[in-house]
This record gives sequence, C-alpha cells and structure tokens, in this order.
Amino acid sequence: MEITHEALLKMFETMVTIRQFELRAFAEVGQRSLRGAIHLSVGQEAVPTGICAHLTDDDYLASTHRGHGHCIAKGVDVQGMMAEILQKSTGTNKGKGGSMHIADISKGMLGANGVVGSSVPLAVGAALAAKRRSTDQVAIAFFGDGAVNQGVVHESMNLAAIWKLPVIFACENNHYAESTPVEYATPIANIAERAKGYNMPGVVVDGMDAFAVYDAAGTAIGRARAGLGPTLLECKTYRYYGHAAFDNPKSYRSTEEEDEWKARDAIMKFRERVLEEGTLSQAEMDETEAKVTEQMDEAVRFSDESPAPGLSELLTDVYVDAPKGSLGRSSHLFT
Amino acid sequence: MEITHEALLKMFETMVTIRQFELRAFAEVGQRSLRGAIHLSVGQEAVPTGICAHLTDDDYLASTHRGHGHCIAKGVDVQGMMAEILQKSTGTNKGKGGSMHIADISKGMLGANGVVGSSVPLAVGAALAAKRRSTDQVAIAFFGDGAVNQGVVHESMNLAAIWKLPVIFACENNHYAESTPVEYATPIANIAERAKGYNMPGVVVDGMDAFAVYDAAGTAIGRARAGLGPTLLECKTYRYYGHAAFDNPKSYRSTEEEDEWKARDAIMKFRERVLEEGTLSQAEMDETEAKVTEQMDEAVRFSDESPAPGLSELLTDVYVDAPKGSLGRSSHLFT
Amino acid sequence: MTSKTTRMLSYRDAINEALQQEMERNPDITLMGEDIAGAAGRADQGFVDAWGGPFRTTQGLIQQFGEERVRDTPISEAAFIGTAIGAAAAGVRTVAELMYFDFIGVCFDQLLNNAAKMHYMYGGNVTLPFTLLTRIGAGVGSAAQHSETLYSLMAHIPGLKGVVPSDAYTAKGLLTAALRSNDPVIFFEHKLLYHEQCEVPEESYELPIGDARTMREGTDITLVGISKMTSVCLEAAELLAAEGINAEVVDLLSVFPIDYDHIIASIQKTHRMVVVDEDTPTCSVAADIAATVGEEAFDSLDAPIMRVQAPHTPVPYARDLELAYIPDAQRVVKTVREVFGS
Amino acid sequence: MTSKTTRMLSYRDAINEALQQEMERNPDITLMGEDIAGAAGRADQGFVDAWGGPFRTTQGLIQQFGEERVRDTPISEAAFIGTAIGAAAAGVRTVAELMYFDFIGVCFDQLLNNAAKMHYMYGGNVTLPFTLLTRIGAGVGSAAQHSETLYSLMAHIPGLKGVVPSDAYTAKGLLTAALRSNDPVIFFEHKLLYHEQCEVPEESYELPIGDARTMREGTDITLVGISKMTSVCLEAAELLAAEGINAEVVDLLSVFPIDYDHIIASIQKTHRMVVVDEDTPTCSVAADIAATVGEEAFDSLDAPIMRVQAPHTPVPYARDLELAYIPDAQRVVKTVREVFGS
Ligand SMILES: Cc1ncc(C[n+]2csc(CCOP(=O)(O)OP(=O)(O)O)c2C)c(N)n1
Ligand SMILES: Cc1ncc(C[n+]2csc(CCOP(=O)(O)OP(=O)(O)O)c2C)c(N)n1
Ligand SMILES: [Mg+2]
Ligand SMILES: [Mg+2]
Repeated sequence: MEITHEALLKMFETMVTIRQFELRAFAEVGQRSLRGAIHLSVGQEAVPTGICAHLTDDDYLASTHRGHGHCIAKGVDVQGMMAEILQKSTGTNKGKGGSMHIADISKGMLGANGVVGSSVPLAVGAALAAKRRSTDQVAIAFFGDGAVNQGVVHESMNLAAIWKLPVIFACENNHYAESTPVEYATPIANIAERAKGYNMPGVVVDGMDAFAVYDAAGTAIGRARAGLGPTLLECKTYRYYGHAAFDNPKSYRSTEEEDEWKARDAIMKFRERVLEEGTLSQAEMDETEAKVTEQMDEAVRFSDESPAPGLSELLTDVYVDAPKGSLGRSSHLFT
Repeated sequence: MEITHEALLKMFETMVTIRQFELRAFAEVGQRSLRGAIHLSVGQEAVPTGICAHLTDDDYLASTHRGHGHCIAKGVDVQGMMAEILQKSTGTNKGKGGSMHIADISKGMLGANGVVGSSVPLAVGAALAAKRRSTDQVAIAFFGDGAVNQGVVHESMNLAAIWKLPVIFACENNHYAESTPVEYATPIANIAERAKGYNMPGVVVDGMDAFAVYDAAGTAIGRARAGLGPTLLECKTYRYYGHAAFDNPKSYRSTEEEDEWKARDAIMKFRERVLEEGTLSQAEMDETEAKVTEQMDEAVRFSDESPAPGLSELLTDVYVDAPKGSLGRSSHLFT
Repeated sequence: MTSKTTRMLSYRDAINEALQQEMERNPDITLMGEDIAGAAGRADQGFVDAWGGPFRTTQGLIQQFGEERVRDTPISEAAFIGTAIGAAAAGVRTVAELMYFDFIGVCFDQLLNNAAKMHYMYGGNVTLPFTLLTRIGAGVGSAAQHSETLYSLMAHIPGLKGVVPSDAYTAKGLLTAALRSNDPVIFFEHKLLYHEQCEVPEESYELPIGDARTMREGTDITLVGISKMTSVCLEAAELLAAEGINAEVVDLLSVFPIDYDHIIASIQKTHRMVVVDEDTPTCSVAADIAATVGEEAFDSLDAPIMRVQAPHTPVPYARDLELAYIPDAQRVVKTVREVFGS
Repeated sequence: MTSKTTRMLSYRDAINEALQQEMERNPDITLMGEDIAGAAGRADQGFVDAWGGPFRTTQGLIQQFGEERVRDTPISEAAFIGTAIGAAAAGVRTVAELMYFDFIGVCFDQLLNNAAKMHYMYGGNVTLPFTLLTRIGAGVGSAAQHSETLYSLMAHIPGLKGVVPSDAYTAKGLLTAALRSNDPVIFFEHKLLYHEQCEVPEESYELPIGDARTMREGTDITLVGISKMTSVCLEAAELLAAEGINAEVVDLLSVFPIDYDHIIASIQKTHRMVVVDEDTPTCSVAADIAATVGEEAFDSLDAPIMRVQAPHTPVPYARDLELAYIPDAQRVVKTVREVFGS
C-alpha cells in the first residue's frame, strides 16, 4: 500500500515516541521510587504503529497491561500519560489508574486492562456500537500470545465472526507470557491458524516490520469497514525487556535469541528502508527524534508541576449517580 | 472394528435402556407433578453407547444437563437414577441432585453438570489423574454444539493438547442449543475443524450410527490410552424432543427436518443392520427390550418404596469436615 | 403527578413492557442474550421469536425492533456481556441477559473488573449505560446450579447497582430506571414472581434506584423483605397481627446500594428487626443490614437484629428439602417470637 | 507436644516449605499455575524454574518434584483450576494457583458451581482434596485489578473453606492443614507479608482450619484483625495502651468458616469490638462478624460493633489515595475512641 510522506513521518514519530516514552517513564518512576508494575513494549513498536496508522479518533481500541504503545499510536496525549504514571491529578485517569489502565475515550482509547484477555470483548462491543450506528468505524482488540488461550478471547472471536463485526483481533505474539514460551502454551506454529475455526481470515505478519504490519492491517481494516467482518492478525514480535521490566528475561531465553530479534529492530529497519527508498531523509528523522525527546522532557516537567490527586478523589467516580452517602459508610475513615 | 456378540447385545441394551429410561422417568415425573427440568437425549443414544462400549468402570466421564444417556452407558445403576429423579434418599445423590446432577464415582461417573461447558475441565482433570497414576485410564468430556463457544471448552482443549492428556472431547452436535441453531452460533460447517487449532485430531462421525461412533471412539480412545493425547470427536445427532421436554421444537425447526432424522433413528438402524448381518437375532433383541422394560418397572417400584430424604439431609454433605455449627447459624430455621 | 391508567399486569409482562417502552423511546438500546428471541437466523424459514426468552420476558421485541437490536447470542456469556459493556463504553446503551444468575461464574470478570471498575479506574473517562437482566430464586426443583439467589456477591462490589423488584409495579419502574441509568445496573428477576399480578400504570415511569419502600406500617417490629421475601414478610405480618404483634414491612427493592436510612428510620420507631433474605447467610445483604443498622441505630435496638435466610448450603433438589431451604412465613413468625423473647 | 526446632523464616519461605514438606510426604500432590516454575518446556535449553512463581513461593519445587508434579500452565484459569478440581474428584490431590485473587472472575464458575457444590449436589459421592493458592492486598501500586482483597465473596459460598495467614507461622501451619483437608480450601496470601519473618518450626505441623487465635489479651475492647490487618490491630493496641485502653487482639485466620465462638468469648469479656478488614465493607467478612456477634452476644455489647475497612471503591493507583484506602492503626485508634464515645 501507498503511504504518504506525512503518514510515513508520522509512523516514524510514533515508533520513536513509544520507545522514548516507555524508557523515560520507567526511568522517572524508578527515580521517584514509585511502586507499581510497568510493562514495557520496547521492541514491539511497529505493531501498534502499523495498525493505528489506518485509524482516526473515531475508531476504537482496547488494550492490555502492555498498553503504552497502543495509547500513543492511538493519539493519546503523552503529557497525560506521563502524569498518570507519575500519579498526578492531570493524568489521563486523574492518577487513579496508572500504567495498566490508561484510557481516553475522546481518542477512542477504551482503556488498557490488567486482566489478560478481559478487554477483548470490549473492542467487540465498540465494533457493535459502530454497526448499530451504521458508521464505518472499526475497533482494534490488542492482546498477547498468552491471552489466546483465555476463554473470553475465543468467545469474542466467535461472536464477532457470526455478527460480522468490524473488529481486528490484533495478537502481538512476542513469544512469551511472562516467562512462559509460546511454544509451550499453544501447540500450533501460528496462532493465526485458529481464525479458521471462526471462518475469518487469519494473517501472520512480521511484527518487526512496520510496513508489513501497515499493509496487512490495511487489508483487515478495509474488510471491516466494508462490513465483511473481523480478521485475526498475528504479529510476530519481541519484547526487549523483562515482563514487567523487573524480571530478568535471561532466566528463560538466550542472549542469542534476543540478539537475533534486536538485529531486526523495527525502528532501525524502518530507518534503513526509508533512507534506501529515499522516502524520508536523515535530517527529517533526526529532527523528529529531537522533537520527541523535547516532548518527553516537557511531559515530565508537566507532570512534576501537576498536583497529586486530592484525598477526596478516593471517593469520586465510583458511580455517575453516587448513592446517598454509602461509599465510606461503616468504614470510619475519611474525616 | 470387531465387536463381540456380547458387546453387540450390550450396545443394543444400552440404547434401549437410555430411551426407555428417559421416557419413563419423564412420564413418572409428570404423573407425580414433580417440578424441575428434565432434558431428554432420546434420538442421541448411539453416541454415549458407541463411546462407552470401550470403557470400564475405571475410566472417567463428565457429563452435561442432558446426561441420562451418559450415565447409563457408563454403567450407573438405573434404580439409583430413577430414585434420584423421583427425589428419594436411595437416589444416586440421595435426592439432592436430581436429573441434572447424577453422579457415581464408583462407576467413574464424575457427575452431570447444569452449567454449559463447566464439566469439561473436570474430565481433563480426571485424565490428568490417570496420567499422574501412570494407568491407561481415559476420560470422556461430553458437551453439546452450544457448549463449543464457551470459553472453558476452548481452554480445556488447549490444556489437554499441550499436556497430551488421555481425554476425548465428545461433542454431541444435536444441531440446537435450546432454540438456537448450530449454524447461527458457530460459523463453520464442522465443529471438529477447531481441533486443528489445538493440533489434535478432529473427527466428524455420524452420531445416529452406533457402529460409526464405536469405530471413531475406538481410535480416539486407543490413541489416548497409548499416551498420544486428546481427540475432538464431533458426533452429528438429533434430539427428538424439546430442549427440556417442555418446549415445542416446532417453533424453531421444521417437521421435515425432524422426520429426516427420525428416519435414521439409531436404534432402528442398529436393529436393521444386525439383523441383516445376522449378528443379533430378533428374539435376542425382543428379549432384551422386555428385560429393560421390566427393569424400568422395577426401578419405579424401588423408587416408590424408598423414603424421601429426611429434613436433616439439608445440612449434611456440605463439607467433609463440617465447621462447628455454622451451617444454620443466624438463619433460624431448622428446629 | 398526572393521573395514570393502570391495569392488572403480571411481573413478566411488566418487564416486557418496560423493555418495549424504553426501546421505543431510545433507539440506541440493544438487547442481547441466549434465546431472547429464539430460532436465530431462521426468519427466512418462517421461524421468529421461537422462545421470546427462556421465561418469555423478551417476547415480541424482535418483531418490533428487529434483529439488529434484539440479538440472540451463542452460549458465550463472557463475550456477549463484555460486548455489551464495550458497546456501552462506546456510547450505545445495551442490555444483556444472563439466563440464570447461578451462571455468573462464567462471566464474572467482565462485571468485576470491567463494568464495576471502568468508570473509576479510568478517572471518570468512561461511563457505562448498561443493564444486566438475570434471574434468581429457588422453588422450581432445579437444584444447586439453577436456583441460587447470590445477589450478595455483587453487593460487595463497588461500582455496580442492583435492584430486586418484588412485584410487577416495581419491576416496571425499576427496569425503566435501570434503562435510563448511566451506572451499570443488575436487574434481578425472581422466577417465582413471573405470574404474580398487580396494578401497573400503562405509561412509562421510573422508580428511583436505591430507595426502599414501606409496604405495611407497624409499630412493634420491622420486617425487611428482599425480592420474593417481601411477600413472605407480608404473610408473616398477617399471622403476627393475629398474635397481637404489629409488624412494619419494608421492601428493600435495591440490594446495592442499600437504603440504610429508610430501614433505620423504621427501627427507630419499632426498635426491633428481622431481615428475611433468600440468599445464604454468610456475608449476605441481610448480614450487612444487621451490621450497619446494628451500628448506626445501636441505641434504638431493644433486641438483637435477627435474620431468616437460606441455610449455608447449596440448594437441594428434593421438594421437601428445597421447601425447608427457602425462608417462609412460619419461620419468620417463629423468629419474631424469639425476638420478643418467647 | 514434642520439642520443636524453630528458626526465623519469612512468610514466603514458610509457604514454600509447607508445599515442599507436604509434597514430599504425599506423592500425589500435583501443583499447577502460571509461571509457578517458569520457562516451561525449556529444561533441555538449560532453563528451569525461571520464576519459581510470580512471588517466588514455589521456587525449587520443580527441581525436587519434576514437571509432572509441578506444572506450568497457559493463561487459562478456568481450565486449569477446573482440571485441578477434576483430578481431585478422581482422587489425586491438587493445588492450583490463581496469581492474583482479582482474577477470580475468569474462573469463578469452577469454584462456585463445581468445587463448592460437588460434594453436596452429588450426595457426598465426590470429595475434593483441592487447595487454591492465591494472593490479596493493596499497597503495591498496582491499582484496581491487582490489589483487591475480596475474600468476602468466597465466604458467601457454602462448601468452600478459606484461610488468611497473618504471619509465617500461621502460613506454614494453615497451608499444611489445607494440603491435608478433604474440603476445598482457598489459601489467601497477603502480598505485603512475604518478607515478614517470625519463628517457625522446622518440622511439619497443622493449624486447624476454622480457629481464630488471640494475639494479645486485653480487657477493654476486642480488635479483630484479618490477614495483614492483624498487625495493624497490634500496632493500634500499643497506641491505645498509651491512652490507657487495654485492647484484646484476635487474629481471625479463617475467613470461612468464621470462628464466631472465639470472638464471642472475647467480647463477653471486653464488651466492645472493632473489626479491621482490608476488604470493602458491603457484605464483607467484617459485616458478617458484626451481624452475627451483634445478634448472638447482644447482651454483652456496651457499644456498637464498629468496622475499619477499605471504602466502597475500587483500589486507586496514586500512592496517597492507595494509602488512604488501606486501613491503618491511626484509623483503628480513632474508631476505638469513637466506640468509647469520645
Ligand atoms: C487472567 C489473568 N491471568 C494472569 C495474569 C497475570 N499476567 C499478566 S501479563 C501475563 C502474561 C501475558 O502474556 P501475553 O498475553 O503474551 O502478553 P505480553 O505480556 O507478552 O504482552 C500474565 C500471566 C493476568 N493479568 N490476568
Ligand atoms: C453457562 C450456561 N449458559 C446457559 C445455560 C442455559 N442452557 C442450558 S442447556 C443450554 C443449551 C445447551 O446446548 P448444547 O450445548 O448444544 O447442549 P444440548 O442441550 O443440545 O444437549 C443452555 C443455553 C447454562 N445452563 N449454562
Ligand atoms: Mg506475550
Ligand atoms: Mg445441542
């Protein structure tokens, strides 16, 4: 598929933003000794980038515990994301959700979700909403190779298939669920094969190649927008860091394996290709990287200047219409 | 596969017992105005019969809401079953379970189960127990065409596949889940195709033909006993009555369709074939039928003469080691 | 209030009417569940609305609103309830039906981790105009997996609301309110009430979610009823009247939130209370009421708050055992006598 | 009692030791869960026991007992917990781990409809030597889906038992008892206790499931602690002692069944009670205790039974909010003062 110069630069920027954002957020969290799991998707940037390049704010996305890349590719403001992770009231979720739960409905970002597989039917629901409104919106359900053996993922694919809903099941196969290798958990070579069981297209794509992802996603999203139903898109990729950035992946995988994947780094390969094809210049890309770095500085500054959520926030947003005074009842605490 | 004369007669008896038992139990329940759902498997007799002909009491079986046939084929005593359904203390479950929950661990019958799909992992567990004990026991998980879209069924097939457990996933595709046609709920022609997604054999078999079921089950059970792992066995069959014997199936299916299936009635076809092949005689079969009818009379008589469970039974069997007097605590009832 | 035309209507029909009227009023509303119409996909063969729901509560809706809005589902509760929640998050009001509440276990995660928490953990970003229809209650001979009450489980979870209509009037009013709420609401139908009739207005009306109502004024003791147990309380109150005990009966109507204020106002008058709850006792709504009222109205209590509940057991099959399981008026009367120390 | 050699051991190591000793004693025991060993299937590449469990509680077991007995699973909680239950029904004792109890929703049906009911609905036909390991508790900055306490949900369900060890000693003894029980037992580990140490006997020992213990004798008020909250109660008791209030502290240890008798014996002495529970308040174990004790020990009460609990909200992410969410000694002290009317 053709990609405009603008879109190409945007894809580069997205990948660089994801990588910089995650490494920066992780460092800032560490520096401040904040607690809580942060799952880095560094290495996997081409996947959300290639897919979301086809989307607008009106399209939907439901995400996982490893969701920063999805959020960024879907256009969620990095300042709000940084502030969220750094526990500030200016965060996307007012500081109540953190890294695993970033959401911004104004961008169609239905939320990251910490329960494996749990957000997949939410994307199916967003696709149903689109169908009910007769728009050409689509929804993306991101999930990992570990999630494919979770019941709700199976149910969701079947349901979307029989209802021909405009949803893409985007499996980021990074080959591990925590320390569990995909070849242990799933007895077939390609997860995409399971699509046959739902009579939907199943496509395997090189998740280290933003162009390949872009092309495959374009076809799938085109089908969905045309009312032809869902696709299972398996993107083979790799996470460079540990499961939650704290574990040591060397305890379950070899350095050689890591090196092989890193030799196909998505950003590096993208850069090589556009330079070779002459579609983006070194200067453009350098400039973009510098701009992104500045944005990160700015996001951290913004977060640092933002107030922490006030204690009263503990009791807000539980309900839209809060029941008369029962949230803190009989728990003797907030006075 | 070869079948001994004795085994052949036993298969005939099993099918006839299932049919007579169900119709009789249904009639007796009606006569006594007992409440509670009874799901008849009349029409489907060849399936449990053909499968369980390969089993001994040491093998396991986990069943569904439509479980009488499974119980009978697995050797559960029909007196105990009748007494259970007729709410007597001499029932298999002491009158506490009823039609949907008949169990007899001494026969390897792990229990009928009223939640669709819920018993499937129990069979996987029994297969794991066999593996841990290094026996050649197998376990059968029965479930319907409606159950195949339930998450736990998917998860269970994957787990059994990667652990190569001796379990047969026996799908009784009777083409309906309540009033929902299988072609609406599942977008593929044969449910057995899903086996590919778990790298296990998937076999479609004519569930109206006890011989065909016997052969296919023999292969699958042989594989399982040999440590080669699970098989998904889809048996195409039909239930002659409504979902719970009360609904009118004419509201969702045509008389022509019903007639087509009934023209292939499993017992009738079996009878025709053995007579043609000269493997069983008319007299043997008539005698068997008469014997079964007598057993039914006897089962009803036995039930009628049995006492209802005493009220104190309400509070027993909740735990093996009951906590000190808390079952009825603060509920002011049993005095 | 404008005058209303009322007529006798069954609980079942009241539910059906609330759905029908709200779906007419709000073209967004999309309904999904197993066999809520039936014979799915066979309209071309002349089969439509074969079931109208397992208890006929959704009958006729597919004819009026079509299969885009009334959607039969495969047996995949986690997926279709999750789908309903996702559609709600994306702005389309949805209603899903969980056939029996005993099946909550196959889709519980969608309620616990998504429906209940999304509004909060997303900082108010997402709201969920979503209703779950389901049914509870023993007494139909269906044993341990089709007879439970279990709303107490959900009451524990912050972020959800749950109502327990006790008659046709409250069924229609509370369902209408649920279908207009922007919080996720679980609507618990009691299987034994479907054929009960009472006067119900023809036009649409809402009853506020979270409000209990007093069914019978009394001075000596407060009986709190929940769902079908409200009629058990009323029956007991009659029996007690014959013994000279004048019981007030409160119909809880909402199990989460619980209208503690209403109950406390009553006990401040009567000084005694028995809560009647078909759910099992440990960590139940009845226990919660006893604990909260016991704390907040401590000085008003002339006797311990007692409870009449199911025992701490699964639901048994045999009729006599099942009848012993379900709280009845005799047990309430006996317990009230105990409260009065005789 | 024979003399025992004890040494300081962490809660984490006590759990590990109980598993190790019981697996040695009983060759049936089969353990399964996600990453309980880690690097599954890669022994031939030299990767074994890469994780030893997400909190290292199962470390070393695969080396000693092999991969037939220590089984990493795919992320399929309903299937592998159902499998563990099925194997138990078939006579092989099993242990399954649910990584965080917040994930209960994906496998709840297996516990609610199978584990809890099979013994009863099958008329005693089937017994289930099955233990579920899981973990609870806020305080680690993991927000709404990885921090809940939630045992109250399970306490509602007849047929299950559940223990909440508060230190290494009780962790080892209760886990050993669970691994010998013929009822299904849920073992709730608290994430913030893993590094806490105390004296623990080297040899194997059981603590009876269902018994509370008194941690501190007192005369003026009973503080009931659950899991980590027991240490909060002890801390509060010290602060209260300085104010001249002599608190008795009871460590619940078992959330289902609840040792009501032990608690009632204490309140008959102290006449006042505060229950401290990290779970949310509605239909909670704390509410249940307040209700039951309030009824059965009505005449012993000099003041309302009060509760210190999490608020009725999901668990928030930001540190200050999370700290405000979790009950602490200051809140206990304040509540006790309220009980004493000041
Ligand atoms: C239902 C559930 N089970 C277990 C977990 C713990 N857990 C969090 S992430 C994860 C691995 C997920 O693997 P995968 O789906 O491949 O995603 P990845 O982490 O590789 O992006 C696990 C087991 C969880 N969050 N939810
Ligand atoms: C989880 C769950 N959902 C719904 C039901 C209600 N229900 C009982 S049987 C049934 C249909 C099952 O269909 P199938 O699996 O094909 O079995 P069949 O009845 O045809 O034997 C349904 C929906 C249930 N028991 N459990
Ligand atoms: Mg992965
Ligand atoms: Mg069927």
